[in-house]
Amino acid sequence: MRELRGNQALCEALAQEMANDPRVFVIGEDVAAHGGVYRVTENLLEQFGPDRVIDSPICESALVGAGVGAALVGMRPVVEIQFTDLITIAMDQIVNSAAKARYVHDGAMHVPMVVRTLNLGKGSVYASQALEAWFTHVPGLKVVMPTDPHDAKGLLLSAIRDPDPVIFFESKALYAMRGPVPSESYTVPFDKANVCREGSDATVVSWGSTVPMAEEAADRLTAEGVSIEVIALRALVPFDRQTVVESVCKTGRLVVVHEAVRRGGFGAEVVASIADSDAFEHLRAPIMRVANPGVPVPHSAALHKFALPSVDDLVAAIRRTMSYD
Amino acid sequence: MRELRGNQALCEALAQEMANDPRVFVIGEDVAAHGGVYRVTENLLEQFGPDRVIDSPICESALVGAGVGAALVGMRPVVEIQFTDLITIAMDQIVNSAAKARYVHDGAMHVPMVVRTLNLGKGSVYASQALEAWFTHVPGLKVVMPTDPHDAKGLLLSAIRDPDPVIFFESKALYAMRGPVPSESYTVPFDKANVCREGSDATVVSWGSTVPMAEEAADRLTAEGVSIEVIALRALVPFDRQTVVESVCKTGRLVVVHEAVRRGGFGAEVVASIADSDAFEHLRAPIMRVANPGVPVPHSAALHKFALPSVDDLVAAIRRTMSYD
Amino acid sequence: MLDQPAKSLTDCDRVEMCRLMVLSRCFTKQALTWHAEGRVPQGLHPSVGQEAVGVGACYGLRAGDWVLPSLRTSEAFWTRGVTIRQQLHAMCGTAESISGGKETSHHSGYPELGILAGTGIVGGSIPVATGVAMGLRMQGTDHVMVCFFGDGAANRGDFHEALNLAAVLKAPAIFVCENNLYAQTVPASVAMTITDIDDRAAGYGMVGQIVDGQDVEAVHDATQTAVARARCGEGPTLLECKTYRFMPHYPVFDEDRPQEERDRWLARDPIQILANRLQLSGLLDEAAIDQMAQAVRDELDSAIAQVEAAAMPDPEQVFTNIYAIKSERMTS
Amino acid sequence: MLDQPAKSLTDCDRVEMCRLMVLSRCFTKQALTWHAEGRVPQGLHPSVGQEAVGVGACYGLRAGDWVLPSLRTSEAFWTRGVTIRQQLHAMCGTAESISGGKETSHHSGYPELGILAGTGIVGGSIPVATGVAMGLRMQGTDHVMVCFFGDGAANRGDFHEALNLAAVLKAPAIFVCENNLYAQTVPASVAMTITDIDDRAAGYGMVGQIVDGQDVEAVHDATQTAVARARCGEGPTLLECKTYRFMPHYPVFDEDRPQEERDRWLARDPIQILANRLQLSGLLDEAAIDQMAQAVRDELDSAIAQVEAAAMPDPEQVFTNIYAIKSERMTS
Ligand SMILES: Cc1ncc(C[n+]2csc(CCOP(=O)(O)OP(=O)(O)O)c2C)c(N)n1
Ligand SMILES: Cc1ncc(C[n+]2csc(CCOP(=O)(O)OP(=O)(O)O)c2C)c(N)n1
Ligand SMILES: [Mg+2]
Ligand SMILES: [Mg+2]
Repeated sequence: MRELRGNQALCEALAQEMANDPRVFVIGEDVAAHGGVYRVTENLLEQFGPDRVIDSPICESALVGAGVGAALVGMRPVVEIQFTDLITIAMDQIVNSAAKARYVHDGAMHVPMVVRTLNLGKGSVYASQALEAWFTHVPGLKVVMPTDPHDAKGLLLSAIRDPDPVIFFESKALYAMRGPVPSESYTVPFDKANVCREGSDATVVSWGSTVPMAEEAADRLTAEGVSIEVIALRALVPFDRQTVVESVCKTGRLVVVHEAVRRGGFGAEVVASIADSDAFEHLRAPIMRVANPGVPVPHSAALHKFALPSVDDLVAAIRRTMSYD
Repeated sequence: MRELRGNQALCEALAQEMANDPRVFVIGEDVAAHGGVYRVTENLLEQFGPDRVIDSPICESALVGAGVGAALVGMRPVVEIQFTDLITIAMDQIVNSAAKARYVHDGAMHVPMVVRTLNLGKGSVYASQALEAWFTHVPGLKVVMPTDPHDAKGLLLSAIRDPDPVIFFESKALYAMRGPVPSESYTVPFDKANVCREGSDATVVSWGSTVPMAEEAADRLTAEGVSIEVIALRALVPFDRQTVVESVCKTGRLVVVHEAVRRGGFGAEVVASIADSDAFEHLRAPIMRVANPGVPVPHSAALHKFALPSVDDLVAAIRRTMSYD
Repeated sequence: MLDQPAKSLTDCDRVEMCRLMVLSRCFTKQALTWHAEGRVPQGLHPSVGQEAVGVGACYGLRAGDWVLPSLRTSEAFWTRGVTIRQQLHAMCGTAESISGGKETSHHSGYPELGILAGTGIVGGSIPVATGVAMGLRMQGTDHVMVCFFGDGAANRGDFHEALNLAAVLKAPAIFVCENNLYAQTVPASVAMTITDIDDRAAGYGMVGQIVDGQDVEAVHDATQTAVARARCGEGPTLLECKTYRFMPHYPVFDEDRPQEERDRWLARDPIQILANRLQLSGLLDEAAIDQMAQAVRDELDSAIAQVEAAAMPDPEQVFTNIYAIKSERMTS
Repeated sequence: MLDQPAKSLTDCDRVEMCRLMVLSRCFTKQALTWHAEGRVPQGLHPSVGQEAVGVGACYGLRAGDWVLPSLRTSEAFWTRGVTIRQQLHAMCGTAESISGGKETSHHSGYPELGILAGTGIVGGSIPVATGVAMGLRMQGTDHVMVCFFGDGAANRGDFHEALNLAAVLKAPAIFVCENNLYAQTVPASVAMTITDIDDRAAGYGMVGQIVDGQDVEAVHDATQTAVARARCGEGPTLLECKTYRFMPHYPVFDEDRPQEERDRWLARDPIQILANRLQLSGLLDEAAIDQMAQAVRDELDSAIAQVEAAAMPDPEQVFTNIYAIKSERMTS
């Protein structure tokens, strides 16, 4: 099958859905004439014109608020926030205006909006935060985090068609990753985690850009005769708890890996949802988390690797869990 | 000992520290002439004048940002955000400007600022959120949540004297609660949880306004011969993990209760930190969480009680954990 | 540049606007009394003294237009046709409330009447209004959005971002600032160094206008001029309506405002101003106004009886309409 | 109202300002080359073409005054005395970098030189600047805060909230807007309908002034007038410096700006403008300017050698200075 990079797959999803549904439009900084800092909106302006591909002032709060308003009257806005650190500006509009509109209108109005943003990793203090956990804590929002080009396209199409607000986290790793992408329009559902590989000794749960790490760790450990089941969550909300529970019932061991800070990360939610599940009695080892240990991601290359979880960290955690029986 | 209500205890802490340290000042909406919507800043204007007790425009983002700036040059701002739902406006300033200033200046500058706000509960959709979990996910911030007037005063004094930014969550229940408060100035450290009562069958971890619920549940179960250890966290960051681990090693059972939404709440972090601790092998039952089940807090009295955790819910969860052995 | 005069008001319109203001005031006063007595659980942010703004700005809007009231603009609800009973249901959180008990009256939306629910975050509705207007324009309609907010909200970042965005998008929005000189207890003179929020319009290259907010006809005419401009693609307008809140911000607030200021504004009661004019024109006498008020009180009495007898929402309702599909997976 | 004239510049000052602009330009061009070659890991947001703003506004500030540069105001660093070596250390993230490798050069602070680190959030520094100014005033000093930001930042809510707050607090802040007509690739003419950001000052009751940002002496004089006002308690000023970025926003950006516009602005090179004046006054000839540039290049060469030989920070540094006390409890 034809291969695309992640940013191209996302761009194709936008273009196809804009062609398919006149209600869809794109708004954000540098998205129109420039085609997006990471080329995710490349050529959309040429194809769909300035009424549907809009370069905006720098105003993240108003951008999201305007997305909510347009969605309420029947449009399907796709709002770009250039990177996750900036979503801090738009929290009120996301948490109060977007997430609660269906509820306060008791279903008579809803907000079919997508907020696309970029969990950067390896940037610097203000361009490397991974804040997906915050949004999982807010009823009314869905939280999606694709790993590869195929899912990126299918999940973005699902997100745009979704009747509720979706926070859609992309990554630089995704933009650069090449992979097979069907050329037609297709959707990938949020609520089915991807069991990337099956295994029997331990379960690793990952999402976004830590999925390739999990696979590499699994490769390494397979060589040592340890069989790892790798689960990639496509969405954190809805969270495919069932798949994780079933896996842990089988393996008895769980390690969760994410790029975000460990304390208060969604990894804690995954752990907690297993600690209160049928899998509890099957647990043979403490549940481990591998994540940012609680530091801002610093500029110096000599330092930033210590802020982010590595394959080595993950392998060490899996070995630790295997030391119990 | 003399009794005060929580809001009076907080007010006394502010007055004493303003008298003690000329760098301390208070800024927020309605805090000066009016003395605060909940009278936490009552009479401070009269005592300390308009340069140190400042009524501000409605501008939560700039308020926190200005607090950061003043703190950087040596002041000790106490910024009031009228309720937690509004802190969504100030996230950039809290997460980027406040939390990371010490780091990017490599310790040469720091932000001794307190942001006081109100986790409301039982208000309505936009005035009832409990968002403490978000802040625990951000390195650089401390997160404090007093339960009773005694701790409120001592923790607020610790917070003002703390060299780092502290997010200080108050509650309506705290404001209304009466309790003994020493009249002199004293501090309560953040990092020692309060073991409100000792017990041997199960541990309940609570904070803020769920502590009285935990005590009531413990009372009820004691009558049935079940012995509950109730731990009240005074701060979520720093989190007194050791006290919880030791307790669970003893009891083998853990229930965590909070008012915030369960998914992504700090309860998950408590569970996860136990699931990866020495207490793991002592666990005799799945770990339960009792919390908002994932809904906005609605207006109607007929509904909002179902959005918030109750003593009944907590008792049921403890019974459930006791059913394992 | 369009110079089409505002649709002029007939005598009937003027009497109807008077009735709407009377309705609003009577409702507010009665509902506050019932709240104080514990009969109605929700308090109100009383708009007494400010009735001309919401009535004047909403009167004459068309089906398909949208309004976004502030937490104080109860007149937007009356003028667009919400009934006394509906708002009482909302206040009491009954099963028949428009939101099924989920929201208070002031944060309720009535989509069929073109009313969106605002959030409790002061200023937060302004970007949403910009987006609604942008959406209406994208859809090729000539509908408009009228958004209400206070002087306090005009100091919020969202005001700035949203007005600028609306200006560049030529969004058909009318931003109606109800400058009642206070944000809760903080005087506008403490919260800004300017007297006229209108001074900010120029910073967005936006048409701005100061309007006598006590004169419902002036508010109506200014709004209609702005609406006409918006309908034909000439973009948004900022209308600053100078007004005054005759009562405290909310029942629990005790407020201490200068007597001279109060007296000056109490002398400019918007209902009285219009009523005087209508009396001079021989359209209405005092008895007619009393009758209007009496009709409201009668409706209130019958409505409260119905509302008090109404069922409360089923507990299950707390879990509905969080997402399109109610799902275990979403709430756990 | 104070009308104290700005401290006038001596010939020495004018030559020194020229040198600072030359330093800034040479540094930027060399560092970008090294970045392209992979020798320096960090890119720069080049200020080439805009040097007069940062130099003019910072020149003549006193010890105890603070500046908060934007991500492009590298001149603030040079003018306040940061060395080439220091900024190269910061770019390369060595152990000797002022932040211990934690931050890039543009987000570094040099507290002893009165420079605060800005965040990467456009506009986010403006409220912080208001707070610094407020703090300086509370402490009874006559120090001031000079805050830099772009035209794009002027559309952020934080600009609005912070300028309004500064105005009501009479904070001794000078808000220097570097209007270079673009925010990344988006022209200011797309992002706002006004031409002059100065139009917004009136909305805060603040003194505003448009300044020729290509004329370092004009920037200096306007700033000093604002500084003098701020020092004696007369409050903040908004200075809009009209300028132009001669290079793309950041190395990875390919930009397509109108040739006519580029030509017009390239003809107004701030270094050339001052150099011409100095030549006319006989203070400087072309050779002298070449010498200035050569001195910078020499310093760059010796500095890069030192920086490349410098140790990288110890991994432990990633965990330091998150909190006052490094504690297991805090990072787990
Ligand atoms: C962002 C925000 N800050 C504070 C509050 C608390 N609050 C509710 S109403 C109000 C005053 C609003 O004043 P204004 O905008 O002038 O409207 P008015 O009430 O006078 O009609 C405040 C501060 C809030 N709801 N939202
Ligand atoms: C709030 C925010 N939005 C977007 C960005 C991405 N970004 C970085 S620089 C920039 C342009 C800033 O333009 P301007 O304020 O005019 O300053 P200039 O770069 O022209 O000096 C943008 C959009 C950001 N860092 N912060
Ligand atoms: Mg007001
Ligand atoms: Mg610019």
